[in-house]
Amino acid sequence: MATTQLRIPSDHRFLEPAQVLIERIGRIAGVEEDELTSLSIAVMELVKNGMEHGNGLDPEKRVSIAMEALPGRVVVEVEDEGSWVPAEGIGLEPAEGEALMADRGRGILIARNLARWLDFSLSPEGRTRVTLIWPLS
Amino acid sequence: MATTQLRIPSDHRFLEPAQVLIERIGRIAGVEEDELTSLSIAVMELVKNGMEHGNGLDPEKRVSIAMEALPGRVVVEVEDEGSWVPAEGIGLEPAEGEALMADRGRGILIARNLARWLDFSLSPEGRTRVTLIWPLS
Amino acid sequence: MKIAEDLFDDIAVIRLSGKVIGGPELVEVKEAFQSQVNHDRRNVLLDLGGVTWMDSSGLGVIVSGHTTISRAGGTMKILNATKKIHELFIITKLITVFETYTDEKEALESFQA
Amino acid sequence: MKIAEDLFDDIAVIRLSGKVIGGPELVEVKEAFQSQVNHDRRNVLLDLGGVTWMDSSGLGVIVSGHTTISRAGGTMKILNATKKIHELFIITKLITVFETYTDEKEALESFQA
Ligand SMILES: Nc1ncnc2c1ncn2[C@@H]1O[C@H](COP(=O)(O)OP(=O)(O)O)[C@@H](O)[C@H]1O
Ligand SMILES: Nc1ncnc2c1ncn2[C@@H]1O[C@H](COP(=O)(O)OP(=O)(O)O)[C@@H](O)[C@H]1O
Repeated sequence: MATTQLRIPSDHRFLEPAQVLIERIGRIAGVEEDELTSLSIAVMELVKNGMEHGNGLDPEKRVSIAMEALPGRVVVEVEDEGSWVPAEGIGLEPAEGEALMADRGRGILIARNLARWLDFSLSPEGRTRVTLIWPLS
Repeated sequence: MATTQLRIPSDHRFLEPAQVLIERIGRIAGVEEDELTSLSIAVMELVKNGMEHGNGLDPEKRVSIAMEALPGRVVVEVEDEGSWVPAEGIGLEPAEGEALMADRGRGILIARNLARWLDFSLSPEGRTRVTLIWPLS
Repeated sequence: MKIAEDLFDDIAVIRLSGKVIGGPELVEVKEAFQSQVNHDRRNVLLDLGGVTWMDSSGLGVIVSGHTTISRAGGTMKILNATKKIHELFIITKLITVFETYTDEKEALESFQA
Repeated sequence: MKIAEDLFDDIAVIRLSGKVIGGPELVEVKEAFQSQVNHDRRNVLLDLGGVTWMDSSGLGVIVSGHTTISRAGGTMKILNATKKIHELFIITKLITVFETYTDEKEALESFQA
């Protein structure tokens, strides 16, 4: 089965349609019914980051979401138009103390904890690409 | 606002997710609430043709749906991996007599009648491209 | 999409609901029509009242059901096509082929006439 | 997303429902918290029972509401976080900051204690 791909402008109004699509494609790919919400939360954290941090909410810039079902797993790639290299170990540990009450900074932590595997790279064109792997049971 | 694009494998299971997305993107683009169903019917006729006739339901081949909101209209482009040149005047008139009771052959007629404008061309790569224009009131 | 069936004397009412969008589910609808013929039921009322979405594939399967039932000497009529679906029957001129009703009692009685 | 408000004596119950997904609607939630402070209401119970989807943006706005209300000398507690949302509170360790309840009566009474 070929990859399903969605590209949306960096505008918050497109988040909900994307979330709905991700769950439906996840279902077709074989993700369990009660895991679909977690899948879409994890992916949408990355999509929102792409829109906000990668593309600065410029509606002329797009975020791409590619989903592919492979044996035993679904691979999701989220790309934006920036070229970001994250700090080592980003989102591995929850904030502590003062930082616990920050307004933001929980997206990657959540995506990492919900998915089995998260990886940051640059696409061949040098763009920020976050790869998420969702295991199928 | 940049174009929204969805690419799906040629498999009937992806029709419903695409239909849902088209209505949501149509809503964002300014299509009236009571026209969203007609919009999605028109576009899905083209998507189904791309899957079935253009791509022969080969799940490795994809159909692409691009939607862009322009002043006063939404432009939708549906592309498949074939290179089809339709007969002049296709889908302009409903079938008559015997042909009225055929199992198929109503898709383009319906798309043409629901949308304001339908056009067939080949993309720069030589692929079947159907362009549909939906007026915004 | 869901298919339900009711039987009123010798009239079979087939009720479709949800989205009739294509693929394997259309085969199910086809089979529902064929099954009436297999059970020697000649009066079929197709209730589209619960159908929220349908396109030309749905029309195709309805036309083919109509043909199957007519060939067996029966009649298929349509109940409660929503405005959007009625529009599809008009665009395709299929409105000239099907008797359509918006009242179930009236539709059922029409088979007796 | 929808926001509804109930007042029980001096306890404001803010009920969120639907998808809390980001963008302008988060500003609305923020304003709902601010409005409690403006009206001098210090006891706020946030009912998440109807929330079908939420991510870190939703958490962020809840944390900022908690801070706003605490600074004004008040307390915010959480009611009926679904299993999925509860999981987010655990992952982020916010569970150590918020008192959470699954029974509205009990939650309301806890402000009296
Ligand atoms: N796609 C991206 N492009 C650029 N920077 C990013 C991207 N994703 C995340 N970041 C950076 O990593 C930080 C942490 O991201 P995250 O954990 O999702 O929290 P939040 O987005 O709420 O700040 C962001 O604040 C941002 O600086
Ligand atoms: N994307 C396409 N690629 C190749 N042929 C097409 C395509 N779209 C339509 N056609 C041809 O045009 C005919 C009419 O299409 P349509 O009116 O949608 O009816 P149907 O698909 O039910 O046959 C099809 O049967 C097919 O031969």
